[in-house]
Amino acid sequence: MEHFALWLSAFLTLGILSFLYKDNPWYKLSEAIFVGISAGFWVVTLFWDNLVGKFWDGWQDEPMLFVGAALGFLMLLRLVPKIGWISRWPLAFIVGATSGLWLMNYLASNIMVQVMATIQPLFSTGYASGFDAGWGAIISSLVIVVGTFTGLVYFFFSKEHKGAFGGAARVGIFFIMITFGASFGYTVMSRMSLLIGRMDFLLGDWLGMIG
Amino acid sequence: MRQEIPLLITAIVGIGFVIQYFIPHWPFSRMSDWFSDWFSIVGACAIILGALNLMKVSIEKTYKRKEDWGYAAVIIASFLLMTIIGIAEGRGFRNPGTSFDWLYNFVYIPLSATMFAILAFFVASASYRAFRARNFEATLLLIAAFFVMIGRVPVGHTLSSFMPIGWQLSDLASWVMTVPQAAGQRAIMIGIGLGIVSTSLRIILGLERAHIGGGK
Amino acid sequence: MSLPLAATHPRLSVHLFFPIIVIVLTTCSSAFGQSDTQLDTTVVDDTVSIAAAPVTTLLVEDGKYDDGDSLRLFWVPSIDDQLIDSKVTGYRVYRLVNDGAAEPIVDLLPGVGNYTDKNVELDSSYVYYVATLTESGEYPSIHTESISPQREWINFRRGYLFIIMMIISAAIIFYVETAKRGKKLFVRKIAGLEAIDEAVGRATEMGRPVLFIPGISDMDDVQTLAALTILGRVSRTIADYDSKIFMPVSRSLVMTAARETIKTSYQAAGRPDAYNDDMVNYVTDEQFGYVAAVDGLMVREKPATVFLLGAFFAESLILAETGNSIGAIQIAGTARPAQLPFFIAACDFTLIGEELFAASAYLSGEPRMLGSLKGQDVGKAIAMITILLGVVAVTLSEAWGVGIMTDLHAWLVKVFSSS
Amino acid sequence: MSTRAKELIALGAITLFALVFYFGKIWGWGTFEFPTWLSMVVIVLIGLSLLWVLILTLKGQLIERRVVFIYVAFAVALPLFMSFSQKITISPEVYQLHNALTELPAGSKVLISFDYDPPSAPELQPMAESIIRVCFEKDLKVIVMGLWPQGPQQANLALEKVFEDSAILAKNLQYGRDYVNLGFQTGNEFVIQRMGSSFESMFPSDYEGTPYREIPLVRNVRNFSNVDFSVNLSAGFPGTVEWVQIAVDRYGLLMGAGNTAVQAPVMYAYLNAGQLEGLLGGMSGAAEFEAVAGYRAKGTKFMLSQSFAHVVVIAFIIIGNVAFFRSGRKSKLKGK
Repeated sequence: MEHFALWLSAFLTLGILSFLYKDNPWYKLSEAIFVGISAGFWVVTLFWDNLVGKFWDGWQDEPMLFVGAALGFLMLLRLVPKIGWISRWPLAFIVGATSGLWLMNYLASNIMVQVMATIQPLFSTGYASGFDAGWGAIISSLVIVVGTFTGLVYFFFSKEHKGAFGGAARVGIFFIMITFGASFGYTVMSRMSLLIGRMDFLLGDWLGMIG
Repeated sequence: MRQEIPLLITAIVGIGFVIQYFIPHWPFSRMSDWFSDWFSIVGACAIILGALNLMKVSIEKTYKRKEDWGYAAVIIASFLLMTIIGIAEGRGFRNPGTSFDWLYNFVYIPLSATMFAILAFFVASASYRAFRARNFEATLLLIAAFFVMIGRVPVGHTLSSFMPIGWQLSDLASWVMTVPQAAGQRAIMIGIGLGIVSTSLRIILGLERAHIGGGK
Repeated sequence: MSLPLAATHPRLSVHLFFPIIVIVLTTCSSAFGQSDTQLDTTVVDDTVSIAAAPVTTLLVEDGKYDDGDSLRLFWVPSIDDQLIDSKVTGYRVYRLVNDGAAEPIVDLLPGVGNYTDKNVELDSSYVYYVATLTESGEYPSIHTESISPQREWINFRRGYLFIIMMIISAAIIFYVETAKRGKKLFVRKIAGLEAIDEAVGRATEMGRPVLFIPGISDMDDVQTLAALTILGRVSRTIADYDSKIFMPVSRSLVMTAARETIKTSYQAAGRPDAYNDDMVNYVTDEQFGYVAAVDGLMVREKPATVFLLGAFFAESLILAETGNSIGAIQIAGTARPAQLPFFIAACDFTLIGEELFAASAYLSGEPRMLGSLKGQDVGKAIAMITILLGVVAVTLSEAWGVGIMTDLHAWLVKVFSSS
Repeated sequence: MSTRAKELIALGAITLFALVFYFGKIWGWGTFEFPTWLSMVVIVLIGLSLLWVLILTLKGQLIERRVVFIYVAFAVALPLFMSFSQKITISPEVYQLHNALTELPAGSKVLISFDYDPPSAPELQPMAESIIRVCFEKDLKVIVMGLWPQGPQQANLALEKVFEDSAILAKNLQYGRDYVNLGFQTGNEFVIQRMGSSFESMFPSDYEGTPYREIPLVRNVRNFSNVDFSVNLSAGFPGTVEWVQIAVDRYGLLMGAGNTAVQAPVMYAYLNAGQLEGLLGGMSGAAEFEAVAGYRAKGTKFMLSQSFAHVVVIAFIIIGNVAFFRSGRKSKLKGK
């Protein structure tokens, strides 16, 4: 069984990799297995964790769970074409709740916290802040302020990017591009790590060529 | 009516969830907890719709012997296999040693990890083909990427070991990450925050309504 | 970054200053004759016994702005709680519920001077005391007064946040109303959005379908909602042009919502008969299973135009590169900064962050929708002014100690940390 | 020869290769390691072939995607057979996390949330292993949980790995007293929010089904205020962003994070704002942490492949750009 398991894993791994060459039956087979198995995985997981684990085990302690069950039931009415339109209600509910919830969360966490974090002294003579008043540090803090400020200018919708405003927006896009470059560099690293993990499986676990 | 009720629900629920942020008193204090529970229950019900849809499409394809119908049959078989085993295993379906766990470890994981790893190849081909210094902005992107990529691996250290401490490639990489990168990131995050506030508000006010079937 | 210092600093100060405070306080309390018998067990000379002084000035208060579910305890740590060679191994908080028996509720580390009990009920009354733990035993403090938790209706700590929210919301609503009254509002061009009609038109000419991917998040992500609002406009164009659209999705709820969206657009275009449910199909919730399937679909169906709008994770580049390899025009957008560089590299047009959320308003061309973008700009202006003001204030105050600037900075900190 | 025949030959070759080495493994061939001269030859060959690609590209012949793919495959696979030692420079945010952990008094409780699944394991698993190891060495108590369904399984794998070390094994750590795996709970960010008031409500029992109250380690842990430090290992949503927004911002939890390299740039904003106490980014973060802690584990070993891959990607960017400038910036431009 152990041999079979390893070979099966390797077969599927190579099947997916074969897509790099071109679309082919090996890939199509792996893809079909993947779609079927993973859809099944999620059906089973959601069934046991959410329906049974959350609702069935919990409704005695928390009767409000029935609201969720009711919304879920209304959702399932889609299966009855005549009254399928009722499923818009739970959808409307979810859309409303998501909007309200994230409106506040993003306002508090993204906007407020990030604005606050940008408010740092450019330089300081006091010891108390622990701030090093070297030129490098001053330049760095200036760059952060300028970058954040001009980046926001770039996103302004109600003014055309012209003149001084356009200049600021251009500086802003420079910073955004640097951000993307850094993200890209970091991502390359991450993606390569994944491939290393797979190679470690193929050459190590499967074929036993490396330690 | 079919349009007004969903809009009304969205508006009331949306405003309720904004208000709950400021009211610690029951029941407002519990609202976000409840919503998380409700959402997971609705999600679990909705996946039935999804699974039925997947089955319907695949069965149709197999039955009508459309192109590639064999693969559709494989989808049906593997879906049923995983679902039946998982439901039959009972609550402990995830425990080590179950058939579900076996399928998970030897089928699901290799497939998922390999699909993820394919990215490494695409990253390289995109680098070769698309990352061109065609203007100043693109050049900046490339330079930043270069410093981060080279500065984050030991090779970078070897290449720049003659430089004074603080000016080596790894230091430059750190500086790029913590200063200009963070600044750009912040602008993007604040912008996104405002975008979400505005979009949410449009939805709550009923200006956006297509997704609940209430177009003009 | 002054890492090690920041990490140790607070604890250091606790251990330097608390003994002094404790000495002052214990002296005061004994001077006023409030010292209680338990103080007798305190043996200050630690060579004699391992006994330790109990904590002093133990206070309990109702947790502010909560649902009556917390009580907060403060105390001054034992005088024997030292940084080096401490006899104190920790503190144990005891609780008496409704005058019942005392039971321990939590053990805390040395140096800790407060605890929030979040396991309390509204109608009960609570009495606490804190025992100092040593190797040899426990040395309890005096009991607190009996207290019952209170619930509050409004969280005043978030008052400023409320005001900021109201200002931004009011600005958005104000501009929406202004626009409704027919005032023309200018909104700059967004390149990716200008291209949508053209991209759909191209698909029509080539007789190939349009592929729309709404990201892989569920309906509880605003990015997905934004993607669906854009889908509303795009599918309207598709209905008008009589192109074909197909949309594999990875969440069942998104499938349902997307079907409603497209159906509505087709109805609005006056072609309800051209709509059918097969335009939107669920594949699987699994991220890469979904990607494997979509990749296969792309290669086999060869869409002329691909929209990648919504919340994308690692799959962004797989999708975008495959789309690129089949020569499709690609319009992408997401609010996940880590994925944007890949979209920029592999797609023809990319909506960056906030532009994704602005898209549906922009595409609608309706004045009131454009008004909401104006309102958003007010928020940005507030953020920018605050940053400038704050940086100037804190710099002047830190470097030259300008008093008014210190006050201004303190006020800004208060306002912007009210979340 | 037709394409079909070539494809079949390639397929046959792969199968043969696999069979030979698989049986080799069974017969006990052991592992392979290139001698230094061979490693050098390989490196030179890769370098020369890249030069050849450059020449081709300069001549105006863009090489095919698949050739690029082959380079990547070799750049990652071959270094796994090599054994160079390389110096690792440690970033301040890695020190910060290590310090935060090692400065905790013995007996402190550390909450580690495993918010990732097997595909991200190459990056996050080495981090998990060395973080848990540092905790055990410093006699910290470890509470493990997951917001991703597969998280707790990864945690168990990491724990198993850590216990392979005899020094740790000698400590005779006991499940339930020194470490515990609370398992997975659905609800994403809302789980964090509710843990703010009660852990037990979210984890009525642990991974093995023992009721929460019966586990000595967590019996008195009611919410975040009873946890001294936490580490979040995250590969996406829900992950560090949610932990910071809820547990750190609202409940004042002290938290360090290990992220996939992709997530990490976003986290620097939180790191600078003081919302994070240290950060490990990607495999290099893992290797750096191993270096600080004085281990030599997988993170360090994989870094050589990582370096190679980076060099190849950079080489391709440079080649692409050289060709672009040679052709007078006229080659087909893709929109911004």
